[in-house]
Amino acid sequence: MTKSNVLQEGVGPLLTSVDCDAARAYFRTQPKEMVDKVMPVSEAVSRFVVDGDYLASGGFGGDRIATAVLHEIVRQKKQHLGIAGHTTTHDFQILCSGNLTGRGQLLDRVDAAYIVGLEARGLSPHARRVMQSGDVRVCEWSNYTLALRFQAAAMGVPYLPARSMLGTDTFKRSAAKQISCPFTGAPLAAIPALWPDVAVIHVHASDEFGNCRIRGTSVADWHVARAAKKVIITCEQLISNAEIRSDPTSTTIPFFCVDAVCLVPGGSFPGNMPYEYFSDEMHLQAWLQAETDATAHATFLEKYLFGTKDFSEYLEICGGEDRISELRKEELIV
Amino acid sequence: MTKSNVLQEGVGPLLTSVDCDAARAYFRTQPKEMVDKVMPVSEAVSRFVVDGDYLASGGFGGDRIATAVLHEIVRQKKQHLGIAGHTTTHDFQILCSGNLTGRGQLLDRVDAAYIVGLEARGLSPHARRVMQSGDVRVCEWSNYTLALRFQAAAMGVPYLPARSMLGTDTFKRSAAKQISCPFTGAPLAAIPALWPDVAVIHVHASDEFGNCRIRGTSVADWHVARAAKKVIITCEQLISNAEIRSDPTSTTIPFFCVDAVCLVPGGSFPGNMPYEYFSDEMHLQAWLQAETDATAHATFLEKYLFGTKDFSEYLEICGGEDRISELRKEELIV
Amino acid sequence: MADFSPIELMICAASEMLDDGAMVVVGTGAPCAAAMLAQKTSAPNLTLMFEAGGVGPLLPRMPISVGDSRTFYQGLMATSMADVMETCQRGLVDYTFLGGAQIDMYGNLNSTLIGDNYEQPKVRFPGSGGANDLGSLCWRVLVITPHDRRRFNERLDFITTPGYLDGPGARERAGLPPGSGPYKVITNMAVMGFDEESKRMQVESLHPGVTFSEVQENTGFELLVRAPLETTAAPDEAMLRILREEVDPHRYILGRG
Amino acid sequence: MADFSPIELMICAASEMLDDGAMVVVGTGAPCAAAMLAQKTSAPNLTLMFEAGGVGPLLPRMPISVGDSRTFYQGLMATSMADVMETCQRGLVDYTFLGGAQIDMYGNLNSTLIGDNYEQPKVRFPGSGGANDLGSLCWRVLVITPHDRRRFNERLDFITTPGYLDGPGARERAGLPPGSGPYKVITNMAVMGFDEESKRMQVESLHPGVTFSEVQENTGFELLVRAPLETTAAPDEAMLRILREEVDPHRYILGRG
Repeated sequence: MTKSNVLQEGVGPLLTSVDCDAARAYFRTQPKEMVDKVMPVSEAVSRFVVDGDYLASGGFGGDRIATAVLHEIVRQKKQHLGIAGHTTTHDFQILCSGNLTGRGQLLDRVDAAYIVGLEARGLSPHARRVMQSGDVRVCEWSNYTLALRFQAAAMGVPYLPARSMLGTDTFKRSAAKQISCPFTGAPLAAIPALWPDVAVIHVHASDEFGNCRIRGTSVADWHVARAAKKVIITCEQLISNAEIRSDPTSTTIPFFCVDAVCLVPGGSFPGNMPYEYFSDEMHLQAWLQAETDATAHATFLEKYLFGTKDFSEYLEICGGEDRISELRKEELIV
Repeated sequence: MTKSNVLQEGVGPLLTSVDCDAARAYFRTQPKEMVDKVMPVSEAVSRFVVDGDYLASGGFGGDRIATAVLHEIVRQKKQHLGIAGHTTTHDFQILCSGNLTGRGQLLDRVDAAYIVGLEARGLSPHARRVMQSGDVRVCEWSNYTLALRFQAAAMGVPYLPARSMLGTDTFKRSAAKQISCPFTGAPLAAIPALWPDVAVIHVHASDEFGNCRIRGTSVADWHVARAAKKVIITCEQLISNAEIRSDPTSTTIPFFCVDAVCLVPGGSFPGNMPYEYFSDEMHLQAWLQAETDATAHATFLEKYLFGTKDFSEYLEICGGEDRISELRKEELIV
Repeated sequence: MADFSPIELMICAASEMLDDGAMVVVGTGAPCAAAMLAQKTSAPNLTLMFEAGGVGPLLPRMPISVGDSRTFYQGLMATSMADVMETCQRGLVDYTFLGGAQIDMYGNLNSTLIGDNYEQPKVRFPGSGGANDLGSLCWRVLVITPHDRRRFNERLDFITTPGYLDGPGARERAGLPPGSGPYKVITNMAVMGFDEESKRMQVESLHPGVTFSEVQENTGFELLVRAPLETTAAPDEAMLRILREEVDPHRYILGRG
Repeated sequence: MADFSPIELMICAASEMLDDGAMVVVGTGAPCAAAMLAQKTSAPNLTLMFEAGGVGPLLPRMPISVGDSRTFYQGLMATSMADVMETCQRGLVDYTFLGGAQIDMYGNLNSTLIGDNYEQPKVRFPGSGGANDLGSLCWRVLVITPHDRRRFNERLDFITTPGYLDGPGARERAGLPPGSGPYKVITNMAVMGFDEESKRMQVESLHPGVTFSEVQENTGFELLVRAPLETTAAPDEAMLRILREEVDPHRYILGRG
C-alpha cells in the first residue's frame, strides 16, 4: 500500500500502535453491561494496571488529577509503564517516584508535551534526574497535538491533521509526519492516534456504573476517556443513576468507557479540584524542596507515599479534613 | 505541490471553499467585542443573510430548529442559497417554499445527507419536486461526514479522515477523496472542511452577547457554530451575562462565534424543543398534506408563511400559546 | 400457537437477535420496537443509542424523530451526532438497523434515488442520513423490510450504504472496518443471513406457512439457502403481550403492519 | 516621572500592545498581569483565554496553573484544551504570550532542553506544553523575558516553538498559517520587534536609561535597529496604581521582578 504522501517524518519513537482495526477488535470484546464497578483504589490498580501498560493521566497536571490512583501505582511498584505527558506536572512527579528510588523502573517511556515542570511553581529536581538519566525513551509533542492523538483514537481513525509542530525540532523529535493536503496540496502535520492502555481520571461525580460528570474545564479528558482501553475513575461523590438520568446533558463520560469507579473525596489533593478545593501550594513546595536532596527525598517519600497504606492515610498526615476545609475556603474566595 | 496521495475522488461538486487560510483571514477581521447583539429576526436576516450565501441549519430537521429565521429567509425572498442537509427535514421543507412557487429560486445547491424526508412522517412532495427539477446542484454526503465537514472547519484544518462512505455511490457523488493513511497505508475517506456563510441555531438560552446554552443533544451545533462565518441565534430565553458566568461549564457556544441574538419563545415550533415542547405533528401533517396539491400548497403557504409578517403571527394562527401549552404537556409526559 | 401479525413476527425475530450487554443504534419505528422488546425480555442490558446524540434513554414512547427529546428522555447521556458515530467508528457498537428502497444480494442498500439520471432522478429519496455511516462502522447490520421484487433488486440504482459491496473482501479493500457488514434481513416472509464465503444473501428460516419458492418469487436475485432451512420461531404469548401492551400500546408501529 | 521597577515597565509595555476587542491566550505570571492590566485600562473588551479551557474569566487572583479553577472563575465558558487550541487554529486569536530558556534572532524559542545529546540532555525542561501550538496558530506572539546572552542565543539547542524559523517565507513553506508569527519581545532593557523583510529581531525602543550597546552586549546575535529608535514610554501613575493595587496587590509577580 502506498504511503507516498509523506513529505517528512519525525524520528521520535511511536510508543503505541496506530492500528485502529486492532483497537476496534479490542473494544468489540469489552463488556458493556451496566454493572456495579465501585471498588477500592487498590483493587482497581491491581486489576487494571499491568506492568508495561501505557497510561494517560486526566486533568491538567495539578488540577483535577487522580492522585489516589497515581500513588497506588507507585505503591504497587508497577514497572515499565509509558505515560502521555500533556501538561503533566505533579502527576508526572508522583510517577517519577518509582524511578531511581531503588524500586526498579516505573516509567520507561514518555510522550512529552509538558513534563518535569510544575508551571509557575518551578521544575521538579527528581523528575529532571529521571529524564536526564537516559533510561526513559522520549517522544516530543505539544499539548494540542497530544490531545489530538487522544481525539483521533476516540474517533477511531489512525491520525488527524493539524497545522501545529511544523518546522520545529518538536516535530523532528516527534513521531508525526508531514503530509500534503489532498484538497489544497498545502503541508499539514499528520498526528497519529494514541489508544492508552489505562486512563486515570478524577471527576466530580459518578454513578456506580461509571456515568460521570465533570464541572469546569475538561482539558483532554472527554477524548482520553473514550480513547483508553481501560478507564479508572475516582470521584468526589457517588451519585445515583437516577440523578445521572435527571440531566443527561451533564454526562461527560458514559459508563461503557469505564472499568472501575472509586470514591475518593479530596482525591485531587494536593491538586486543585474546581468548585471544591484549591491546590495545596505549601505541600507542593515541600515536595519540590525535598527533591533537592536525595536523603530528604527518600524520607519524604517514605513518610507520605510508601509508608502510607492508602490515599486517606496520606491525606490524614497532610492535615486531613481540616486542611481540605482551608483549601475549600481558598477555592471559594473571590 | 503534490496531491499524489489521492487514490480515488468523488465527482460531486465542492460547493464551498476548503481554503483554511482564507477562513483564518476572515475570522481575524471579525469584531470580537462583547456587545449587545439582540435584534429582531427580520433585522438579523436582512443584515446577515445575503443572496448567494451558503446556510447551515442547526438542530435535527424537526428538533430544535430556528423556524423563525428560516421563515424570514423565505419571506425576504433570499435567492440562490446553498444549504447543508445533515438531517434537514422540516427546515429543508421550509426553504423549499422559495423554489417553484413563483418567487425565484431560493435554493440552488445542496450538500445532501438527508433531505426531502421528514423521518417517520413521510416525504415532502414539494421538496421532492424541487430536488427532481434538475435546478438544484447536489453533492452527496452522510450525516456523520457532513458533521465532520463542520468539525474540520471548526478545527481550522482543510479535511478530516473517516472510515465512512467508502466503496459506495454516496462516495462517488460526494466531493470526498479516498487517500491512504500516512501511518498504516490503509484507505481512508478524506472529508473536506465546510465553512458555512451563515448558521441559524435555536438554543434554550443566550445572553445579550451570544453566550448560549443548549440542553439535550447538541447534534452538530457545537461545530456548526464554530465553523460558520456568521451565526444567527434564536433563543427561548434571554438570560443575563451574570447567569452565564455562574456556570461556565454549561456554555455551548461562546459570544465570539455569534452575530445576532433573537428572542423567539416557541421558536422551534412546529419542531420539538427538548424540555420545552414537543413537535406539532398535526401541523406538520397538514403541511405535508397541502403539498400534495399545487393550489392547496399555494394557499397554505400564503396563509402561514407569506401572509404572516413574522413568526409570532405564524404561531398565533397555529394556535398560539394555547397550542404551545398542549405541546408542553406532550413533551413532559412520561 | 399464538396468533400474530407479520409485523409482530418481524419485530419479535429482530429482538431475539440482540444479545444482552450489546450496544445498538436504532431508528424510529420497528427497529426501535424490536430494541425495546429485547430490553424487556432477553436483553435487559442492551444499550440503545440514537444517531443525533441520545444514549440510553428510558423510552417513554416511541420517538418520532431519531433526534427528538424522547431519544434522551431520562437518558444516560445527551451528546452529539459525532460522538455517537465515533463510538461506532471506534468499534463499540454491535448492531444497527437500516432500511432502504432497494437491497441487493450483498446487502447493499439504496435510499437515495430511483432512476438513471443522477441530476434529474425519477424519484429522489432522503439520501444516506446516518445510514451509510452506521452501515460502514457498526459491527452488524440488521434490516427489517417488506419483501417484494421492487425492493429485492439485482442491481441498485444507487448504492447509498455499503453491504458487502461486490462480494468477498470488497469492504476491506475499500477501507471499511474488517469483520463488519450486513448480518440479517428480516422480512414478512423469511429471515435471511449472508453466506460466509460468497457474502451473498441466504435464507435461514421461512416464516410459518411460507415456502421458499414464494420467497424466491418475491426476490429479484437468486437466493442461497442455508441448510437446514428452518422455520422462523413463532413468538410466544408472553413476548407478544409485552410487545402489544408495553412496547407499542398505541399501535404506532403494529397498527401499520 | 513616576518611579517603577523593570518588571512593572515590562508589564505596562506589554499591556499597551493588546488592542481592545482582541482575543489573547495567556499563561500565568507577567503575561496574565499584562492582560489583566489591559482590561482595566485600554482594552476593557479584551477576551482572555487559557490553554486548558478557561475562557473569559473574571480573574479573582492570579492563576497558579493555566488549568486551575481561577482560569474560568465566573468565566464565559469552561471548555476543553482542544476547543481553545482550535479557536487559535481557526484564526480567531490575535495574541499569545510565550517564554523560553532561549530565543534566537527569528524569535524561535527553546523550552525543551540544553545540551547536544537529545537522549541524555544536560538540562531537561518541560518541553512545548501549549507553546508550539500557540506560537504556530495565534496571529501574534509576544515574549516577556529577562535580557541576557544566555537567553538571546545565536543558535538554539532545540527549536521547541516556531518563530520565523530560518527567515522570510519559512513559516509558510513549513505549512504554518501565513501572516502569523513573533510580534514583540519585551525585556528589562528594550522592546524589540521583527523586521518586515528579513524577519530578524530589531530594537524598536530602549527603556529609559538603557543604551543600544548595552542591549547588544546582552544579546548573542546581531540586533537590527528600527529607525527612529525610540524610548519606551514610561507608565503613568494611574496605570502603575492599577497594576499595584488591583492587578497584583499581593505582589506575586511584582515581588519577583
